[in-house]
Amino acid sequence: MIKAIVKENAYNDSVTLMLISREVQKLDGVENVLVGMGTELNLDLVKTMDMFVPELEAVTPNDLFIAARYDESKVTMDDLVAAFNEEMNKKKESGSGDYQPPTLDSALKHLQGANMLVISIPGEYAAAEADKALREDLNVMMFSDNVKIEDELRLKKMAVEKGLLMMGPDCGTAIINGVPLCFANVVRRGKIGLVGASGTGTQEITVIAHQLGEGFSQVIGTGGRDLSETIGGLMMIQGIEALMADPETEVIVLVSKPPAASVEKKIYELVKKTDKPVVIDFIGGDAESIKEAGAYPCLSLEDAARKAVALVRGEEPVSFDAFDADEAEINQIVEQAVGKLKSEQKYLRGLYTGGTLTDEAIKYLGENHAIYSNIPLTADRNIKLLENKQGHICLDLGEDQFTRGRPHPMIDPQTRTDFFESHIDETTAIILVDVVLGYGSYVDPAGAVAESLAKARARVGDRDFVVVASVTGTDQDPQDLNKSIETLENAGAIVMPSNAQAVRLVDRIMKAAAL
Amino acid sequence: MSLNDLFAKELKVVNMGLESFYDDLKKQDVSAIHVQWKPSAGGDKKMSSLLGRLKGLK
Amino acid sequence: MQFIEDANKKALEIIQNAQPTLVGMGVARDTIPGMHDKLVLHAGPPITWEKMSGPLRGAVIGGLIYQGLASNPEEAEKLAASGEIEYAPCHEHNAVGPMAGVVTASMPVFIIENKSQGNFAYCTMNEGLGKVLRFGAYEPSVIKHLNWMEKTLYPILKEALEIYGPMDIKNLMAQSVQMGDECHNRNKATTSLFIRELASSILQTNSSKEDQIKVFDFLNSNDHFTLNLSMPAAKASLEPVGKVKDSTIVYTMCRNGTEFGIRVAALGNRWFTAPAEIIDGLYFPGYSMEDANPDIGDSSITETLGLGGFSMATAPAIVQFVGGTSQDAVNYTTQMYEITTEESGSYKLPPMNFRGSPTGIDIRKVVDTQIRPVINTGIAHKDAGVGQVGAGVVNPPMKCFEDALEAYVALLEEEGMLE
Amino acid sequence: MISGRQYGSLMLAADLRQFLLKRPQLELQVHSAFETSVNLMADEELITLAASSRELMPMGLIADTADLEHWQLKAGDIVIYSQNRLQLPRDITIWLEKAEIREVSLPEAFKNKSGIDKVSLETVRRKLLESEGGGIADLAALLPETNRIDRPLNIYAEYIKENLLAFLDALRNRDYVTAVSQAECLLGFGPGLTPSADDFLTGIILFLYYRDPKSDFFQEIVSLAHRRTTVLSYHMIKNAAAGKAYASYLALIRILAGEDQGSLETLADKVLCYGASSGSDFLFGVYCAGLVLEERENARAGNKINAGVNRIHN
Repeated sequence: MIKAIVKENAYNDSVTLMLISREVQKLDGVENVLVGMGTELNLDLVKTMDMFVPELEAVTPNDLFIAARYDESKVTMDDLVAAFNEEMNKKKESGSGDYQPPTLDSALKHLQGANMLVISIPGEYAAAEADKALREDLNVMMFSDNVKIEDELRLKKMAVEKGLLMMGPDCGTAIINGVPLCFANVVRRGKIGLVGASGTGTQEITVIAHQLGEGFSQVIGTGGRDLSETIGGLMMIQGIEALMADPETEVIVLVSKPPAASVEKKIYELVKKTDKPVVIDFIGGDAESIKEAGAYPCLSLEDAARKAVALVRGEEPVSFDAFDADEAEINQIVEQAVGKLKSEQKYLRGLYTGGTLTDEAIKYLGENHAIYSNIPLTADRNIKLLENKQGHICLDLGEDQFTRGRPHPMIDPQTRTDFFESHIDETTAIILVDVVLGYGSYVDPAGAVAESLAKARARVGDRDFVVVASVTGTDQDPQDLNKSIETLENAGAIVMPSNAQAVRLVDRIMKAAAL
Repeated sequence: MSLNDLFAKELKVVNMGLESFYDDLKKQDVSAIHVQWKPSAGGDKKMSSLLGRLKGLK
Repeated sequence: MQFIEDANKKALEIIQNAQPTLVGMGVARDTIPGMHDKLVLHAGPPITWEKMSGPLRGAVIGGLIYQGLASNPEEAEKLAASGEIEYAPCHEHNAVGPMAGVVTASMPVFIIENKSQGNFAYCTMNEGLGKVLRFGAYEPSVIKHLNWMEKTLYPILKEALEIYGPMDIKNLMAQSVQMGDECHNRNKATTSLFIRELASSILQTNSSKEDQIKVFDFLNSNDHFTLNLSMPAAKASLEPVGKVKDSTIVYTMCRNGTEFGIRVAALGNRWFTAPAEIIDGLYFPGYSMEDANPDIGDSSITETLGLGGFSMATAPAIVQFVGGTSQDAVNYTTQMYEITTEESGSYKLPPMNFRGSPTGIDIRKVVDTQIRPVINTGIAHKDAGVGQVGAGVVNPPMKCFEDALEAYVALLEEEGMLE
Repeated sequence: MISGRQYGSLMLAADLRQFLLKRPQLELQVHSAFETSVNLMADEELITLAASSRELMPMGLIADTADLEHWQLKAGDIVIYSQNRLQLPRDITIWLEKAEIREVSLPEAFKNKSGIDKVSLETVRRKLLESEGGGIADLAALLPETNRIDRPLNIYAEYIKENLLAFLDALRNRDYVTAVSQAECLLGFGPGLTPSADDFLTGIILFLYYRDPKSDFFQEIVSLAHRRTTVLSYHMIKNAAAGKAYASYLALIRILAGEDQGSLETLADKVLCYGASSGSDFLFGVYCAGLVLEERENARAGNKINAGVNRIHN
């Protein structure tokens, strides 16, 4: 069967032209494909190959033609046309019919009773728009970063005065009235209220609590700078007060990097005032002062989730720093892992997309091992000090220094893909990764990791790595927790139920293999 | 007004910036609207400063 | 700043309360202020003969021949270039004209009075389609038709209007807007209503039956006849705004085939111009953008009032010109609310749940949102006299509004109104 | 008196400047629009607006923007030139005034009439054989005939083989009549918006233009191209016949002709990146021109020796 399509005056650069012919040639059942401009000689070629058909009669030199000989039983003209158009039509079709106003003012006219502005425009403009919104009594979630700290202070003061939320700048995660905003997982509604200054930390706690069967009343983000001296924890305090007053909330969870001393004090004062149990994970913060405030300190994000769940159920919270799996099983995994390693394989490679998850990993592993990072435990472990990658590395790839203008690695996996290329080699023993699901995140982060692993294995030939992963997600997330776990396990990864357990396992293996 | 008023209401979101955030909300049938945001005067510094002066700014 | 808002409120009151009324007809020479035999009025902002585009030149040539100042095109062209002829925008003589918009002293014109402000506006009678002066045609048949309009059509309509008395054009347009007209590119309803209103008066004129029949046939054959009433009606409604101090409302948008020009209340008679655009629209079979003349005509005065493109939603019949669905038309209109100040109290748009049309273009909003007014317009062939080659949607160059804004701020500075 | 989005220009081709100086007001029509370049037609001339990532073309302009897609130009759109600016639809303006004027041809023909060394030709050939343009450059395997490499040719190369070799023979023998008639059998052949054979001829013509100006049969090829191939190809060949091309194309030829030092390798690599096949097919043209000229020179040298021998005998 021979067919031809003609695109009159349909121009495309030769690169695309070649792509087309190659794409189409690939289709099963296609014997021969010719693509070109309709010049006399090109048509002669078509003729000598007995591929000339009436469709080509009227072709002119400025028309593009594609002629194909193929086996009808295997492939249809539609397939060819589809493959053809896929390459040809690069035009983006215009958006949906519903009206998209140019300004906030007019948006408020078109959406009666709007009460939340989610803003992710460039930082230099974000403050002004947030200002307008607060004046209009809208709550604000600001994903934009690079906002001046003076502006943040001014906006948050206004918000507190008016009893509004001013989440951010640089706030990526919140769940208000059950609605996940920006980067958030689909978790059931429930009795736990959370205020978080750290995005993926918040996500980790919410998904684990969900997996344990509990849910959340409100999840409020504050943005990373909220607990600094300058901002003074305005939003965290505002959030705690709201959760204290909220009838739906029975247990309050706070998560953040260690606050400025003065802010820490304010928060403890406030916490003393409520009779609702409060769980606090100031990652690596001082446990004693938390206890003094009558709150529950935590060993990890997972521990925070478990304690909150216990408290909601009226059980006495017990610290958890073990594994779900029993010791025997863990030991077996460790043994197998160690057995796998060749003598040249000496180093850990932690490639994280979530900031707080990286933080947790480094805080734990850094105690017993020399872990180099862009957010090191101690200055002498700064990644810049490590020569030609001869050491253990654990990176937060979400930092601008790595994304180089690309979207955050949770949205676009390319950055981590590149680091698999540049940082995984014969000397790599253990690969430690996080996989963050939920709205906002990439459609298939697990798949991206699996792909990178396959490539890396191909590169190093005879040997294999120990791959340890954890998935921050739920069965109701668009990407689906179980599907992601399956993808990773098929790619030969050991998938642990939490980042904390993944990190713990890595620690065991490193010790056992004396890395 | 206090935050707890918000907790009692249906969340209605105005999204400004990344359209994917808006799409996610639509998928969940959250009532939301997307702003085709442009910087004032399309980012033309001179024009936006003129506009600023008419608003009585600096 | 409050004083700006107050000024604009005043401007909008003038527009909302305007009472454009057709009070009669007369000859340009006797009615249009400053009109004389060597003066040729044209559409758009001021322009010299050298800079005029094909259709406008053609219309001037035709006008001079019609006026008897030249006996053939060559003579006319020489005269036109001689410097002996004075050119001025219709807009600077309380007049408006579609397309080339050429008015010479002997042409009959409609007289519109804005009863609420007591100001007047003038416009010639619409010639119909085909080979017509407003598209720059000047061959004998065109002049012959103009003479028929002067000798037969004019006297009958003039007399009929005297019998009928003052006709409330605002009311006429308000009705037709609910009948699918946007009063710029679609005028079928307005023209029908006009004929219905005037029929008996025409029959009462003492003129021959044949002439009366000719008049009815002509009116009936020309859907756009009342464009030449809605234009001066809009002009009369907006003109007084030009005197409102400190107001940022646009009261003129027009094109001369070379440049687009706007005028803003606070800046009085100052023109802010930029090159007129070629229109990306629906071209009649056999024509394409290569044939098009840049944007031309005073008819965008209807958009300035909030009709035309601003009321596109109400005129599904012309949605095809925007190459789209009725949803697109609704979106066009919805978008125009972003750059206007109020909704018309008189012109209500059924497809917008009877919202008033977007009224009072504010240069601050245009520059701020970068949304430019949308104008429905006919497209003239770039060569004189070929006629209309299509219709479509066009926007004024942003530059006009940016320059105006700059001048406005400068003005306030002079007046010490800005710190 | 401008509105809307505005762009500056980085470079303006000297010939385009001349063209525009003669035309204070000009209406251009978009002929074709790509991601990084837009072709405009006016007065039978093809004018190319390109993004900052691209190299300046003859009759070309480099705009100060990385991607032209957001201009949303489509074939048939009208662009107005006046007062040192281009007015695009959708209220986009490109200012020419600040553009740096660049020559797109070399000031004079090559002085050096010998000195095409086999080594550089071999380098180019190696590059050609490595690159898989998918065009007719495959034929580098067969040239020089004295050193054929047996490997399968793609459809296009296989099909055009005979004509192309015949064309080269004609050049070798300075038989320009045959050359032209053979060229007619090449024009417009092969894949690509500028079909491979056209890129090949461009390489040939450009080299000969500077190295052997006497061989002035180009104009005939140009007029053939007018009806035998695409508008873009026609103008590319027309420019070559006037000695005009991408700066890197010209630089490459200078080095190959021993007019200039510099890294042949890097330039060749750069050129190979143009289009999918265009770069390699052009380089193949240059290579063949080089071969022809080199063989001619040796032939000439050979004749001299024979002449000497004869003299002794007489």
